[in-house]
Amino acid sequence: MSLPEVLGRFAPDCSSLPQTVFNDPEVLDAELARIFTRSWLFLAHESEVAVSGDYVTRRMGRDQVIVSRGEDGQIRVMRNACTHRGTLLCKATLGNTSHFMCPYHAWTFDNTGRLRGVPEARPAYGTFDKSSRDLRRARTEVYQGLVFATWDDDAEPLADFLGDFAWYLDALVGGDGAAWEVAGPPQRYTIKANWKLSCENFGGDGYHVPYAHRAPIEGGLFGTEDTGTGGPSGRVVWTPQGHTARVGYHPAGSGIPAYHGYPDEQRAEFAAKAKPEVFAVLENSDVLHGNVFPNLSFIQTVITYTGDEVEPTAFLALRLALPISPTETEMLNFALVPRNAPDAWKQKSVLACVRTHGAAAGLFESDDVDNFTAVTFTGDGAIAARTDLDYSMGARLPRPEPDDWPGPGESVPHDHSEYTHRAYYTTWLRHLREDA
Amino acid sequence: MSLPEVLGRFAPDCSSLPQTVFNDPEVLDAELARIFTRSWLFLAHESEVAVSGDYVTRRMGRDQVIVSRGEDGQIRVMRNACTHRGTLLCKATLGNTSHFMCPYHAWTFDNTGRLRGVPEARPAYGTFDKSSRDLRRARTEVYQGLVFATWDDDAEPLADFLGDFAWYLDALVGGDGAAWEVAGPPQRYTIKANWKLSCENFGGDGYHVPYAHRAPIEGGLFGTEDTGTGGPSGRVVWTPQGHTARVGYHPAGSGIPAYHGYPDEQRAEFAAKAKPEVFAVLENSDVLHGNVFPNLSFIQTVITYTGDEVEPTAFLALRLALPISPTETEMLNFALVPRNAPDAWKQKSVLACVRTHGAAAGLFESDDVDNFTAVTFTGDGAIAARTDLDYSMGARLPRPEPDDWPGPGESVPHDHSEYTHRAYYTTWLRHLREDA
Amino acid sequence: MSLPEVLGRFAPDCSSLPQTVFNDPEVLDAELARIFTRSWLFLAHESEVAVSGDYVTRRMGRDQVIVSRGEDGQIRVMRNACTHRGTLLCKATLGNTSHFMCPYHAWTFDNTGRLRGVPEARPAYGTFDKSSRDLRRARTEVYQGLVFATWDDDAEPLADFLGDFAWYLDALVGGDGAAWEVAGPPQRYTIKANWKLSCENFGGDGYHVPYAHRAPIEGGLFGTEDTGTGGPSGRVVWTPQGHTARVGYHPAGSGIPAYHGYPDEQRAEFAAKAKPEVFAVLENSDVLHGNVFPNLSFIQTVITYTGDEVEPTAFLALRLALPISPTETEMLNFALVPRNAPDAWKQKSVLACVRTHGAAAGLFESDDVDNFTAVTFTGDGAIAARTDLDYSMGARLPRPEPDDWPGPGESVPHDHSEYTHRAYYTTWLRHLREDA
Amino acid sequence: MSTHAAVTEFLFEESAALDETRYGDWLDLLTEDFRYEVPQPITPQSPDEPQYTSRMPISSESKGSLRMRFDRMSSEYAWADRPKHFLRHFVSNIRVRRIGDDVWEVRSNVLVARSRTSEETVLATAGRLDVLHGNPKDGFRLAARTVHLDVEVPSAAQLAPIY
Amino acid sequence: MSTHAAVTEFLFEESAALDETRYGDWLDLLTEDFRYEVPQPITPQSPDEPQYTSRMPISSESKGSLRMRFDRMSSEYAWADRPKHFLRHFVSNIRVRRIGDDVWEVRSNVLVARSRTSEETVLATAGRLDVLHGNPKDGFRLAARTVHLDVEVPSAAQLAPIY
Amino acid sequence: MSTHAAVTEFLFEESAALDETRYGDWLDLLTEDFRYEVPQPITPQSPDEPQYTSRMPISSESKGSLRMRFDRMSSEYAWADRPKHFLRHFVSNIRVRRIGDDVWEVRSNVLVARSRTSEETVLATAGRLDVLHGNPKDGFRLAARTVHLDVEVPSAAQLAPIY
Ligand code: FES
Ligand code: FES
Ligand code: FES
Ligand SMILES: [Fe+3]
Ligand SMILES: [Fe+3]
Ligand SMILES: [Fe+3]
Repeated sequence: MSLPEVLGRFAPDCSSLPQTVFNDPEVLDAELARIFTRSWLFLAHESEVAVSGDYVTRRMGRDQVIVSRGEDGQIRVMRNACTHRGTLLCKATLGNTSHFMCPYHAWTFDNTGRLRGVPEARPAYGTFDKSSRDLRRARTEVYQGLVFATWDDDAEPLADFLGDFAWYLDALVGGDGAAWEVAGPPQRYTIKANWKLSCENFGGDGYHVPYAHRAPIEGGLFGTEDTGTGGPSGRVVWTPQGHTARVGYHPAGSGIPAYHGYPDEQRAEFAAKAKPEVFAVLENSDVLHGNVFPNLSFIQTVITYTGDEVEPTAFLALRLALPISPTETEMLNFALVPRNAPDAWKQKSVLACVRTHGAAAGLFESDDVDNFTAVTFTGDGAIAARTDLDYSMGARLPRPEPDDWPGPGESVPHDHSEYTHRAYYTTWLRHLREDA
Repeated sequence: MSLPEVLGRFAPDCSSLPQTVFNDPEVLDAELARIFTRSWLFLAHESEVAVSGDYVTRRMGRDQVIVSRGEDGQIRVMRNACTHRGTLLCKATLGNTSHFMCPYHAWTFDNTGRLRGVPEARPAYGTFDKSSRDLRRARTEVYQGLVFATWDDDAEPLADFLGDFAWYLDALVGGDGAAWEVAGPPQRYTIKANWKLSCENFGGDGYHVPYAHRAPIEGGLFGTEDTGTGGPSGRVVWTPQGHTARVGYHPAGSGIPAYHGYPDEQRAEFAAKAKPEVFAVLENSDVLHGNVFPNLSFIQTVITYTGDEVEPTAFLALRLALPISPTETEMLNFALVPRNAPDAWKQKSVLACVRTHGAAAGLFESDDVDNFTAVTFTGDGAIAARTDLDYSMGARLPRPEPDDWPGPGESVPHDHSEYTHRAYYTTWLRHLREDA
Repeated sequence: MSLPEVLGRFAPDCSSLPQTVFNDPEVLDAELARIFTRSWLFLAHESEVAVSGDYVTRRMGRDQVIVSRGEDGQIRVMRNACTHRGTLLCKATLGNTSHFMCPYHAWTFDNTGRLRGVPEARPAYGTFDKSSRDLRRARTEVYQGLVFATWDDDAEPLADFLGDFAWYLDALVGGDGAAWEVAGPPQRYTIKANWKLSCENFGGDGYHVPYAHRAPIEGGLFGTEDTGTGGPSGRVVWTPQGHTARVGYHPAGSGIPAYHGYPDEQRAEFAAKAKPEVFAVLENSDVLHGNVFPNLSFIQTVITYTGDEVEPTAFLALRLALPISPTETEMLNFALVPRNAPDAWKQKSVLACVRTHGAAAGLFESDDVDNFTAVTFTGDGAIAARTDLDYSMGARLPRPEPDDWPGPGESVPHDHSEYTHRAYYTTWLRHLREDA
Repeated sequence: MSTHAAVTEFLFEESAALDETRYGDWLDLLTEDFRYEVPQPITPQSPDEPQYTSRMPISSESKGSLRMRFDRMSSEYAWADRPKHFLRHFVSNIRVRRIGDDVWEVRSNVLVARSRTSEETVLATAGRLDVLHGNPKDGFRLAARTVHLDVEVPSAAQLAPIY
Repeated sequence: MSTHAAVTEFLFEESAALDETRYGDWLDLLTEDFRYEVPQPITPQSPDEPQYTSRMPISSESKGSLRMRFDRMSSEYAWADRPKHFLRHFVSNIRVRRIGDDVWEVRSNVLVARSRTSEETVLATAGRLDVLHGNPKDGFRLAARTVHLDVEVPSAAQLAPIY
Repeated sequence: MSTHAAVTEFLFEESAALDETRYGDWLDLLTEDFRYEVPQPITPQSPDEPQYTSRMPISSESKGSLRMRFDRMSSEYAWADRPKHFLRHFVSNIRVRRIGDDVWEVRSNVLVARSRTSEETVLATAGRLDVLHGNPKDGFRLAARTVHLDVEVPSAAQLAPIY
């Protein structure tokens, strides 16, 4: 099937879409060319490059880049490839340096990407315009500690790209991105699944929680007290840029405060900084998770029990899904902790994250990965290539009337629905239909 | 080379064909789309799903399916993929169940493929037409215990697809498919060879036997008595549907009865059921093997010696060749034994099969696989891509006059010839030339 | 990007070229079809098939071939694939045989590629024109002991293909190719890099030596005496056929004789055979390396110290780069030694070669392979696919006036430049632009 | 029996309990305060810096959390662990050092082979640093295990087993 | 020498005989009624059901059938076995249990590496359940071997060796 | 301690020195005239001809050349060896034979796992033929090692380690 045929199979409202978007190499090529070179992409947390000279090596799509903090304190993202003949400049995962020297002919770039040294420049090249050979830089902006970059010089500013969704990122970090730091370098691992399957799931999909995660829930991961009426009571949110989120709720009046599971001092700090609407939204919530288009997922929730003490502990995790091939994805898991929380608490939060939502989290996450893999697996085949999947949940019901829920963007209290999936693919489709 | 160019290289009578049909990914894509979605494909032996609820998981081409016997006793074949968002439903190789529950959102299908349970169907979806989301079923028919299915609702009935070749399947099972059962779940293994190379070989190719298998034959696998004049005395058979077979013969008057190597009681049962022409065809035969287009091969022969006692023992094996890539194939080996034969005999038959024609049969089969691999191996290259192979054996000789051999279909007593190869590829070419 | 778009990105003088030539599968397909089926390709050294019946199995591009010396003493190159149905004929790396028997149906070819035996030819085929089924042979010619072949019957003679570059091959072997032999069967190994990266480097690239190889040079590999003014003093050479070379020089008057590092007797022999201009060119040289278009590289140099005694020892190595995929290459390393040199010296020469320029040469070669891999690695990505690399070194400087350096071909004393790279890709581009 | 032989026997039995999914038997081989940690492998700039960080480890488990995980596996809804996979440990290069009274530091290299349904076998290798309590006469208990994976970006299949 | 050490030595020598294609030596290490079986791996629905079935095994060999196979290899027409391939066994996690007078049940884990001509090395892993007759003083004979492959759909290259 | 046990311990410590990049420690385990050779694997026509040739070996090193190589690694410009890679040896099937006074021929099978930065782990297998000098009481020194790779066309990653 050609790419136009694939795109032509989408239902207008994305309530149905061809399974082959998870398997077709031509689709991935188009995604890399039309999304990953134009969208703002998440790269790193500011705290990973805390001081001048700090750097981490990452990918944007499949392009190798360096995220580096220059002597001027500014964070930049640049291709990790020498502008002479393309050699990978930096092979380390992370480090601190003022300069990167190419191992082939020793061209040397400073950590802002500027070409500083060309051995024998004059005799070898004659007049040599060094500035024409700076590392290719991606436009870089930081929001609430999250470092984004785009290759597209004509892209809208990051603030516009995030739009109303910025409010939810604010909510995530208690209004103060600078208060957070990564617990450590991110976990990295590969899964045999298309990259979008994790993103669409993180952006909503409350429907899978009671079924896919039935075993650990019954095991007491979220506690054993029955907090009430039962039934899905969350809310899904989306914006025109394709950003999606879900807030899960305990029954009204459960008395669970916003930022439950964080140390009390921390909650007080958040209260001082965050807007009242944020508190209204987060009160009685048990989870906030979502996906910044295209591939940055996040989750903040409270884990009560993982086999040791019963003690509600919050964690905040970021999840980056980097395509390797249509059927293989590299995942990066970042745990964020409040910089000023006690070390012992930080460790507990990391433990809660690692045991339930980490790379090797046998207690929860493994069932999700198993599903992403199982969808990708069935996509191989001639009949599979002509099969459409069903993303219609909620599409045939009347859209709930607007209510006074204070979060921005579009949202409905239809927790178990596929509104967010459709919003995600509507944006995806818009990008894919743009010419290369 | 484009697909039309590849097809254009075939000699009109298929006496020469481009080697690239064994290596070109575009050719495999076309095969999957034009053959594997339209032909009747072998799936399983009826005895593998003997009672209601029994199932095995298999592939049709590269599509995942479940072969299941419903509570109504009927065998059905259906996609092993949830109709919601595509998750693999059943990961086991075999089992018995009334329902398949999807691990992602717990949609539940009964073993006829009917969607029975959708959690929260009403609140989540509103009016939900469950029947529109039954598992995609393939048309299924059984012939002599062999379960076939096709994705093409407009396909001719299985009987028409088999045509005259049904007679040879009857002969294979002594006229009574129900008398047979699989010895156990099939052997499965992969070979680095194109899937057609095994099929074309099984459908005839008596020419390779004395040379490729010289070592085991000299070792006494088929006995050590010289049964006569020597020289090839078999017969090759084909039908317009591309089905092909070969009957090998001892010299006339060798006094070898039909179904030699089976227990006497068994032979008596066959005699009671099978047509006299079958006996005329099988008398003095030492082997009956063939291939049901596109990819079900079979062989029935007698092994005399594999290192233990000298004792002629028959076996009947089915061989399914499932493409993984142009150059890799999954093989399934089934051993069929008469249900009522003594257990000790069954074991000997399995032993004869496993040691000579099994996945790890160092005594015979390994030389075939080695050749299939070696052909595929030389197909990689720019000169290889422009090379034609020679399938002309017998094509330049006058076709022998029809004789009174009682088997149906077209056949010639030109044992060492490539009539069957040409018949196979003539059908193959007809399918490949049909539009997608 | 389509192939014409890729080719369209080249600067007219090849001073800039798209990085994707190292990663694009379509580019490799075109290379195989347009270069590797038309150019003269190096196969083996004459001494590998020293006597009648000797053979080695090799590849031309990705096509399997046998290089064999017939009973008539002539060396021939032929496809290693049966002309019946394509089976690989010979699986050994090397050996001696008069005939190759196909394992499938026992067709037998003599070591000139002539089909000699077809079992049952008459009854199976009728009139059978054996000569129409000889192995496909490639035109074969030998120059100075180097065996070349081409699939193109219309190709110019080898002498014309080598042109002025033959002079440098003469220089390499002291004017007498017959005086040399391979030390043993070549080393073989694979690298995760495009095949051209090794070739372009060997054909010049003096610029990388002091930087990529700084550690071993500082370790004393080439000795520790300072031989003078420093600064690059080599010369790069190229011919219109895309052949390229570099001669590195000690400062004038260093008193280093031609063929330094060979036994004195050997140098005397060379002096008797080689032209005076060769001596003029090689005097005071420390290295002669280059690349015969497309993929035969060579190097002759002197190693002073590898951890044992300090003792200048010369070696001559050939390096063949065989594409496996755009990003993987098989390398063959041949060490040539003067046939009549003392065994002890031969071993020292091999040691010098193996430790510095061998498959596992941790002291020198590993840094080159690391760079070739690192260039290929950064080529994966959507931005990478639109990136051009800089091969302009020397292109913006006035070309030095012709001088009296006696070597033929075009050459400039601009040691650290990319003249040779541009010459290589200019020829490459001419071939790629020819129709398939 | 020498300590080395006894420790070797203990480690082989311990691996067999995992490979044969005898999780109860396996838990019985652990001390109550058992700690299992898989630090995150990284490639630092300088060879003098460590290749592993525990700030955000790949795994950090206690006897309690492992028991919870095993309990889960007996559930019909343990999707990722059902159906059963093929698992096998290859333990070699065992080096034993006494670090206290009846306390032993045991280093070993482990290769783990895992396959699920019709998937190819996935191999993974790691170094293990164990602390054992006990002695050849009374038997041993595993008090701690740290696993140094030999790969920076493992596959999910390589992360699934306990090493 | 302890029984464990003697059994270990026996198994290493036995593997070496296979790796070095000393088939006569290898056959001499077997009892006359030696049985070699590789059951078919399957993935059953329930974790309580067995992962292997012997109804139609992958291999079922006797000393006689193996001798026939080795004899064949000495033929010039043993196409699949010529030219020689590279083969190496890695035997580890050896566990010995006495099950009768001079009769031992020996479990081991085995990784087999195989390569032919210019092919990449193919690795395969399995558990082995051996029955040995004998004792350290008189030596051992291998009376039975069952091989549990760690993969449901092995490649032909993985099936070629004797484990 | 038996000779076999002592040799085993020696080989495990020796591997650990390589895996942990303690090159000085490793060199101390070698005799002054130590020879390390990796012959070129080939596939000869006949099974009676050798599968390895030393005429142009893959590697041929002395203690001096290895010291030079290790010295180089401490340079900032040892591009191929920086940053540090992950490396692990799995030594098994150790067979010891006395061939002289305090001289031992030791055969072992070795699997080496190597990974660099974000690359997948590359495995390689080989047989080793070592000559050891010494005895359990005074300790051993490695006097020679020959490595028989199990693959004719290894990858560069498989050739990088010392086996
Ligand atoms: S490629 Fe970087 S300096 Fe030449
Ligand atoms: S994918 Fe099967 S229930 Fe949702
Ligand atoms: S393929 Fe070679 S003889 Fe038939
Ligand atoms: Fe989930
Ligand atoms: Fe056959
Ligand atoms: Fe170099």
